[in-house]
Amino acid sequence: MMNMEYSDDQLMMQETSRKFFEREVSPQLVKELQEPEHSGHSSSLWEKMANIGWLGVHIPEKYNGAGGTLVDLGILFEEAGRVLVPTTLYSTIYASLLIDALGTHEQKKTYLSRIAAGKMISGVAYAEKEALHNPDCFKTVARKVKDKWILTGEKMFVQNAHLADELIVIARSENDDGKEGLTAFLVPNQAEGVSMKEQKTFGKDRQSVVKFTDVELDITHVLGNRTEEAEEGLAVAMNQATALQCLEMVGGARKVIDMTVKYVSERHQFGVPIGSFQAVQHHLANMATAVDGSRLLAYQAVSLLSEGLAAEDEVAMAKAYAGEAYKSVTVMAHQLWGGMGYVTESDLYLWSNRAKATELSFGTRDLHLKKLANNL
Amino acid sequence: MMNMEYSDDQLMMQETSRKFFEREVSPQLVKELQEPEHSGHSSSLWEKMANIGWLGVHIPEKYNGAGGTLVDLGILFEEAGRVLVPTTLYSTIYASLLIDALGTHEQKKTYLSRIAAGKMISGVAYAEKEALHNPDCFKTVARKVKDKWILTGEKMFVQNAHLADELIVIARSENDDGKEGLTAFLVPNQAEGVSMKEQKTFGKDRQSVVKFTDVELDITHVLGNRTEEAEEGLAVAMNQATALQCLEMVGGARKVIDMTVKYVSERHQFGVPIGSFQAVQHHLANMATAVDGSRLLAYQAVSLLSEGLAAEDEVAMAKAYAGEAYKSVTVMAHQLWGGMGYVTESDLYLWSNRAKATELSFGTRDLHLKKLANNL
Amino acid sequence: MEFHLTKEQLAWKQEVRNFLKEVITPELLAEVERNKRGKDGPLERNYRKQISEKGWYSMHWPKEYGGLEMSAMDYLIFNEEVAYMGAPFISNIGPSIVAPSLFKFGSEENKRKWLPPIKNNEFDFALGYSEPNSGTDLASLQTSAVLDGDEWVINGQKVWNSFGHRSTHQWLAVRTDPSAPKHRGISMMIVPMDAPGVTIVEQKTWGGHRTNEIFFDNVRVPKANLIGEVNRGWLILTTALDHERVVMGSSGRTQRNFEDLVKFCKHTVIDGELLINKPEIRMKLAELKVELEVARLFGYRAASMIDLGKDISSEASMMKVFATELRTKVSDYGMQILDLYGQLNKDDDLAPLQGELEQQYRLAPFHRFGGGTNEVQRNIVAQRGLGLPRR
Amino acid sequence: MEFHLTKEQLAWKQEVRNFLKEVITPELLAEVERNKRGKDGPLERNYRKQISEKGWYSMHWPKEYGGLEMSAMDYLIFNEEVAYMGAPFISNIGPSIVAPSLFKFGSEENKRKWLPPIKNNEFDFALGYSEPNSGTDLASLQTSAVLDGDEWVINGQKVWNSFGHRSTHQWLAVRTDPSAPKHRGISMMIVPMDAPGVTIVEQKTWGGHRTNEIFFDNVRVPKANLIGEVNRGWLILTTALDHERVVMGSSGRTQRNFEDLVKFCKHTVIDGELLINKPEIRMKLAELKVELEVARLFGYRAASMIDLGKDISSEASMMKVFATELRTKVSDYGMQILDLYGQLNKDDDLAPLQGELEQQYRLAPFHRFGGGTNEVQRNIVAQRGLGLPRR
Repeated sequence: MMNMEYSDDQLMMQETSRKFFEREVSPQLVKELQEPEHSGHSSSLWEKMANIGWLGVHIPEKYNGAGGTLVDLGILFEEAGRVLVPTTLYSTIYASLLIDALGTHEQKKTYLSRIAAGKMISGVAYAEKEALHNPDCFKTVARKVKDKWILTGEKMFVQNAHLADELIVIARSENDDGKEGLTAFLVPNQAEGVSMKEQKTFGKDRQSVVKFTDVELDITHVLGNRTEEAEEGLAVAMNQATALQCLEMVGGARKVIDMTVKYVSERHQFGVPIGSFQAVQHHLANMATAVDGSRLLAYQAVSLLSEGLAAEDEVAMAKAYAGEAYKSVTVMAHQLWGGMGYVTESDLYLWSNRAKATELSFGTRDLHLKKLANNL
Repeated sequence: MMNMEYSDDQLMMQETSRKFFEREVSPQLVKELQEPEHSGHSSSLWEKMANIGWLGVHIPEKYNGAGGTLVDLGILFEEAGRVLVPTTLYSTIYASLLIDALGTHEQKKTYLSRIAAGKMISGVAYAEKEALHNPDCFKTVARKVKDKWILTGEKMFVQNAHLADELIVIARSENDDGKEGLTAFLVPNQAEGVSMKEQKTFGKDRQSVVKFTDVELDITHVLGNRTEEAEEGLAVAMNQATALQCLEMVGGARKVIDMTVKYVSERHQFGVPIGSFQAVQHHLANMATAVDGSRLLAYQAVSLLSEGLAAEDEVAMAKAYAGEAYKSVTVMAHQLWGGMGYVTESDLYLWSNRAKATELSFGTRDLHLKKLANNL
Repeated sequence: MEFHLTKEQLAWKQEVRNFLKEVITPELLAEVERNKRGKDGPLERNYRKQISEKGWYSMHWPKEYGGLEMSAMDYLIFNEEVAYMGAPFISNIGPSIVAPSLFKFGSEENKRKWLPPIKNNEFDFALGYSEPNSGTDLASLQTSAVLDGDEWVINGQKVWNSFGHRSTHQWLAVRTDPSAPKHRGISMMIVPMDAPGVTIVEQKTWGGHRTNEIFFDNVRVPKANLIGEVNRGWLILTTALDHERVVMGSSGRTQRNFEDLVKFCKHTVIDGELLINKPEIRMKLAELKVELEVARLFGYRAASMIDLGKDISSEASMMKVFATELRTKVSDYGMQILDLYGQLNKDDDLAPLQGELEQQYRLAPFHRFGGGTNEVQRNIVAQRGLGLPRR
Repeated sequence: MEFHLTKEQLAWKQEVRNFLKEVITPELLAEVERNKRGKDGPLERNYRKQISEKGWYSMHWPKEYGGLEMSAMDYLIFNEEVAYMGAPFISNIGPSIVAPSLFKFGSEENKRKWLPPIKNNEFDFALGYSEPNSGTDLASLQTSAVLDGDEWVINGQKVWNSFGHRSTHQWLAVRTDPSAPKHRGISMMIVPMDAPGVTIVEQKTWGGHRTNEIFFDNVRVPKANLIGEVNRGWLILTTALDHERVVMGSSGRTQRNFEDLVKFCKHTVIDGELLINKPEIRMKLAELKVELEVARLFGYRAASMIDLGKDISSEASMMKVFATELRTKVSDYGMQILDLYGQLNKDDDLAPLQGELEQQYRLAPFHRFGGGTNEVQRNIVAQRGLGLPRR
């Protein structure tokens, strides 16, 4: 039956993960990890998440995962988003979805098991200098030379490349028959010819320009052992990762609303809590509406994908709406907190940064509106 | 010196015209004229306006006008917009601007003098069934046969065609050398081959589909005696008319704000005037800001055009902004007046209708934004 | 969580749609349009009779009162289909405002007397709430009822009585204790429209629908027409308001307008270009599509919460604000897309979408301030939903 | 009405621009960036000295106080150019908040003592207004000053003291009569930062600019440091706020961001298409262009009203709200146009517009709540501009 409330199991997932994250991930930790001298990642948190089974929530049991659904993973993302869990979680899960979509049984066994066990950090190398969303413009290519593939090119905005054990690199390739297409390569960080340079982002998440200079890869590094055929699996995994990110965003936005409600209820001016002013109440009512809408759209998308159904429009709607919602919620939160929220001491800016960063990743509002327009 | 306040003369123009219109044009009159049994026009009002010199504010003295500037005319439009003066004023002034831009001395003498004297009602026939803004798609054509022009085609949304003594019709034409272009014809309402059918609009202004079946016209009916060359003059007059309409819109919007301020100051709920609620105050502050912005943009456009300067961007900015402003002001006014403003007794809907009608005429917001985009 | 309709729900949706396709005839629609300011005609009465024969007026009632005990979700599906198909309006006042109030607050006698004729659509109700000086501040209402022997004697004036001219009864809020604090002196009663002393005066609206002022001059009704306890009417009244919000928050009609608009853009060439190919139009339509989906999900959420027995006051308010402001936006954007054609009303042969967008544009304000203004709804979301302090 | 700058104003604009082009060097900008949380360096001091030598700190002052008596319009032109050219920030606190307060409310002694060093940029001021519990409700401030013989003894704490670490003096609001109604016990005084008992603690902000908490522990200043009358400080303070709003409502920087963004879109190809050719980007840019023009006109309107001696409180508030919210919008839209590149900050070589948009995005909130939150500004527009009743 159509029902927008959690099941009992889902409710337990939510409660457990909220409790865990609130205990383990303080704003102080988030700030610290973002400092330049840190890597942006916490190994001890990572280990705990692996132990509790959360790095493999969605990974089939045969690959040492918990065999849960994408909705379960979505709940985890929502709760992770509340506390701003470091982005290695998201980039590694994205890679796992891609491995799941494209990989051979052998590859899944190797890599998904490692991810579930917390033994592999990963990320997906997609965008390029002049090609952010259109792979037709990719200049990163893999040439086949005998039974090897030679990978050359440069990727940008690669999440957590500096920590990744293996990156998944999307390249154009051409096989012996002249057939062209996209291929997903598993590229070890340590492979010869791989070099990288960190980019400086306001969100203090770690992204890099990664250069591939004649990197030699054999067939075991080709996801699914299939070349020129990654489009479909890539689309599946990207849709999943986008929908999941929407839930991360919803989690962050809900947390900002909770903090703001608390702030305006406690802060007094003119002898009354500022939360009793109608203008403040209406701002918050609008914020809550935008976030409730985002949450329903995001769970709808994740839920449909979870059942293996096509949800291209649903994902586009969720991202177009959630991007605007999370950002606007942080912009208005600053308005309501005034100076108190603007000093870094308040931590509010951590969410503001993440809101903007997530708005810009996996396609802005306009990109998704254009997708919808094309399907009208 | 840059100065956004009226000069003494302008202030007098504003005060006189406001007083006149408030005396002569009541909501009751506006409503009556809009009833199907009326023509939408008031001859007695028209005569009074002619006598006081307002139909020729901008018409040179040699053609029996007052020789004022376009800014003076703009002030008149703003005040006319406040009280919803019947649209014959606007369509006739538009025609006069076109005659002024394109006409020969003889034509100006004849037609501008008549307009200034209140002896001619007119309008411009431009849009067609499948061509609202792009004359390249016009199907109304004039063929030259010996020294006559034969006009054939159908125009739509022709303001006040049912009352017009002469209409100005924009048609595609081709001369003997095969040169193609636009020509503006002065077509007497009574000419053989002219037929029309009134359109039904929610705004209750009078617009018609006008059909031209082999209408025969001689050179005296060609504005400026020049064929295939109306583009430039048409652009000038259309820009002027658009900018002036923005001031009509500003006048209407300001009146709605004034009425709403009065209403919310008098209406009590919960023991206080509803205008003391912060939500109400902020709505009105936003409305006032939108209208002040529109007013400055509109006077800037009119003022530049008045000096004969190009102001394509300024007109586009004014119309893009004022359309949204006037409409939003009426939408929010309904919100603030509630049921009291929704019953026709309150007259508020008269402005709501006009706001939407003016938003749609002379190009919507998007059309003008596109113009701006092309000039970036 | 589950974002599909079940097979049964899909079948129900189809059943409603099939029924409506059959009963909505051009003749019926023409009659409704003709009579829109007067009494209902024979075709409309027959249309409603068919609905009542299906038991659909009471589909969501408990079985003990003769209902079909269908879920709130089924009721939502029904209402959305009715709106989507453009079926003549089916008043929800009797079955979904008066009846639930009777279930919850009515005496056994109240229930016995009023529920059967509501179920059979013999009685139609108008909401006697607003007064000239009591709109948003409804609790300040002044229409009085004084007990005189076995009868209540009613005096006063109601406004915004939208179905007054075609209802058999008023669902009337009256002041029964002028000395009590304002929320504690109000009672609810049912008043037949044909009682001596009731006068109706038409009020015309911008949206073109008729509403009324109703005057009560020493109108007498039996003591038993009081519903629930005396002076406890405020609770009955506010409980019923949540239902009204869910109905006003329906987006079925707006969804239909949007689909019709997309179709129009797909087959209309203006200025040498198919409208759907214009980038600015495509983006506007895509934006509306997203918001319509949110409105749809807000509706399903409210229904599923009702079915789970949860309090929906904040969610109903959120839904109402969102859907009603979207109604303005769809009609506003839509008219802009239609450009000059957006001006034409339904009486013009060339009006795209039969002038439906401009009609909706004019109807939208009514939805935004009716059923509690959107400002009050936002207060509710902030105070009841988020727990912010009252002034 | 006249919508052109005069020849003289155009010449003035050009003069300012030429001057700025000459004095703004990469070395100067690098030094400013390096010192942004500390004291000013020699290049910046020299830059300000050049401005003061031109008499531009006091360009808008009356001649009797050594000013150039230039118009508010000229002053606006100057400020817009400074912002547009990205020149190092020139604090307006001394010349445009303290000095006008002295003209209007100061004693002859006040004027003689403080005006010359402000004019010569020897004294720099910080605004000692906000306190931990007095932000929007400024009149509730608690920092106290008690007269002890010939000296005021000051105790308390100020926050949001944005130039505290690089100013010579505080322009301080203190409570001098704790028993009077809150608006009637406030006085304004000038306090040297090097007075014993003044402590500064840095507060970091999201926008990256430094602000400070300032603690006053039995700080003693001469009696004559009181400006105007004792307990009449509220009037001085609120008069000065209008000036602050006009400055915060400046759109020069936003205009420059927009122009740079358009340029960027004109020469950047992403996904095989020049950005400026993407319809959705073109429409966004066009929309911003319109609003920037409104902001510009609001600025000119305020200046021309000041020159005509008119009250600008409502117009200044309107201008401030509009320009500051537009600042968010331009940077927000701009970053979306830059897509993934929008994330890069100024430390990254590939950052478009040297990361200026993300910086402005982070600075925007400060402008929206600073100088009186935009909510308070809207109250002012409604109450003072439209005459709506206060609660």
